[in-house]
Amino acid sequence: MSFLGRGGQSSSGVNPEKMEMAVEQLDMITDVFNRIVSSCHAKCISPRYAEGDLNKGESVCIDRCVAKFFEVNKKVGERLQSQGPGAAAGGIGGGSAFGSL
Amino acid sequence: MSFLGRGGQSSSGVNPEKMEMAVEQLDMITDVFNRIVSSCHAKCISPRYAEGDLNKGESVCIDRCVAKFFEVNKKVGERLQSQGPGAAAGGIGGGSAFGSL
Amino acid sequence: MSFLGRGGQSSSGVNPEKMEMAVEQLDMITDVFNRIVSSCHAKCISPRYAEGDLNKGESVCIDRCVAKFFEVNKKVGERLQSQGPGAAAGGIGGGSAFGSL
Amino acid sequence: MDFSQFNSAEQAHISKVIEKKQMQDFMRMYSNLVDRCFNACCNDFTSKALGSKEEQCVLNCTDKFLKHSERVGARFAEQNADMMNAQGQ
Amino acid sequence: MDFSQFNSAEQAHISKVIEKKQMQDFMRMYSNLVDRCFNACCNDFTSKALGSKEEQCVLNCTDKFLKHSERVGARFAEQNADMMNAQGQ
Amino acid sequence: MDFSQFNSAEQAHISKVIEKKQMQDFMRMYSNLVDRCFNACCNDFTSKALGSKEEQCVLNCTDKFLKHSERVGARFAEQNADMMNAQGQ
Repeated sequence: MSFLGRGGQSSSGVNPEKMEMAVEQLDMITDVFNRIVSSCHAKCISPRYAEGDLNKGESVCIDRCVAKFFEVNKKVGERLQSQGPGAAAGGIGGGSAFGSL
Repeated sequence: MSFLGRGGQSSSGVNPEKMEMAVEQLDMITDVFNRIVSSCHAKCISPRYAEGDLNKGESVCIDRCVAKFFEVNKKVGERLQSQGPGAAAGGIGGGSAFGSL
Repeated sequence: MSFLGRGGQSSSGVNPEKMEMAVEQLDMITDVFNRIVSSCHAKCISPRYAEGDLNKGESVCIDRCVAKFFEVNKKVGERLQSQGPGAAAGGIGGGSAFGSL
Repeated sequence: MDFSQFNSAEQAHISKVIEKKQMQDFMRMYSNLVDRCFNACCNDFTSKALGSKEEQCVLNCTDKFLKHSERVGARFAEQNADMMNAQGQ
Repeated sequence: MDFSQFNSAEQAHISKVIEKKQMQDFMRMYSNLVDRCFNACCNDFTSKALGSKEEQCVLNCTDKFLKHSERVGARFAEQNADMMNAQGQ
Repeated sequence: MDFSQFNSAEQAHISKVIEKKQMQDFMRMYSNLVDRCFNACCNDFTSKALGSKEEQCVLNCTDKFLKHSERVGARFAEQNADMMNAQGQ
């Protein structure tokens, strides 16, 4: 929350709002990436760690796992939107503590 | 950490400290809510996902689970307080890395 | 990200950069501590909770577990550094989403 | 959360903060839901396309979670209210 | 954490930050403890009241975690000290 | 992430932020890797020294994770590119 004045749309200065949005987008991309690394590691890599390289099966599994994760990501997104504005607008009835304040 | 001067207790302006406390309280309520959603999902919802609705057993389980979580929350709080100032004042002997600096 | 001017190296004032680094170091120490508490609890404490005290076996296990965790922490660090600047400089090829922007 | 303790400027500020928090809360719920339903429903990686059984599982998993979360929200509000009364607030 | 590198204003500031962090650390430990003991001790939802066996389990779980955490703190400090000496700091 | 929307001052600022984020990302990956390999490889606490089998397991676990993470990064970039084209961006 910045109490500083709104940065004008100056062509030379740094626009704080634009920066904040860009950083938020970066954080979201990184978050999705880290979740895929973790989920697909659980699905594709056996914890025996007999060698340090990926074997054929693990590599193929990783490729398919990333693709499937994107599909599930899309499916869940569509389902949430189809629940009407409540869900999409960020505050499903009981979905967040704020709804119950 | 704000290096800005303390906001005076003015009746019209925004008092940063009061805001900060209110936001912290909001975060705590949301955190407890999200933990109950997660714990009671693990206890009450079977991961077979045969249908999208909650069945009778799941609904009753959720209601009791939320109640029980609040009781455990109270019990653990009382136990920590009974451990004397050390625990309550936020820094059990070895409980945090700061104790061992 | 502070848009404020750089705090000079004054001997009396508070140097924001030095503060930030000190706080980051504190957070790292606390993070490692909390991870050891959690990992060694999983390895050494049985979830039957028949009594509230640590028995002999649990105490000895905790001592060895903390020592071993530090060794693994060192081993993994050395391995990452040996992967060449890419790894050490904080941006393994595919290791972070930024690499793929 | 008693809003009367805030003057109008503060209330405007707080509701802006709540709005932003609700959005962040929703995004976090969305990401956790994808993790949860992917881990529960997708275990066969002989193909990279989502099978019809897997898709149905993901939709049920999403619906059930939303209903679960809604029911917890209702009980949560009741428990909070009981606690407030108990403390004579 | 060598405090001599800071002047008095900085030391005052740092100890205020440490105090706030300790409070946050304690709240996080408290929430994690409730999760941990609830998940370990409460598996019967035929009633919504905490049974005496469940209650005893929660108390033991809390006590044991505090003692565990204290012992880890002691070993942690020793390991850190060894590392500092090894680096000749 | 389309950088053309930023003027030069903003691009300088953003790349400084990205650099800091990459460092934080690396530290988080490092800590998670220690957790992951410790939990997978260390189960015998009859001695506090790392056995040779445990050490080999930790090294393989680290190497395999880096290669896994690298491969996910490549597929991730391709999926993102497909999505961008699909949206005609």
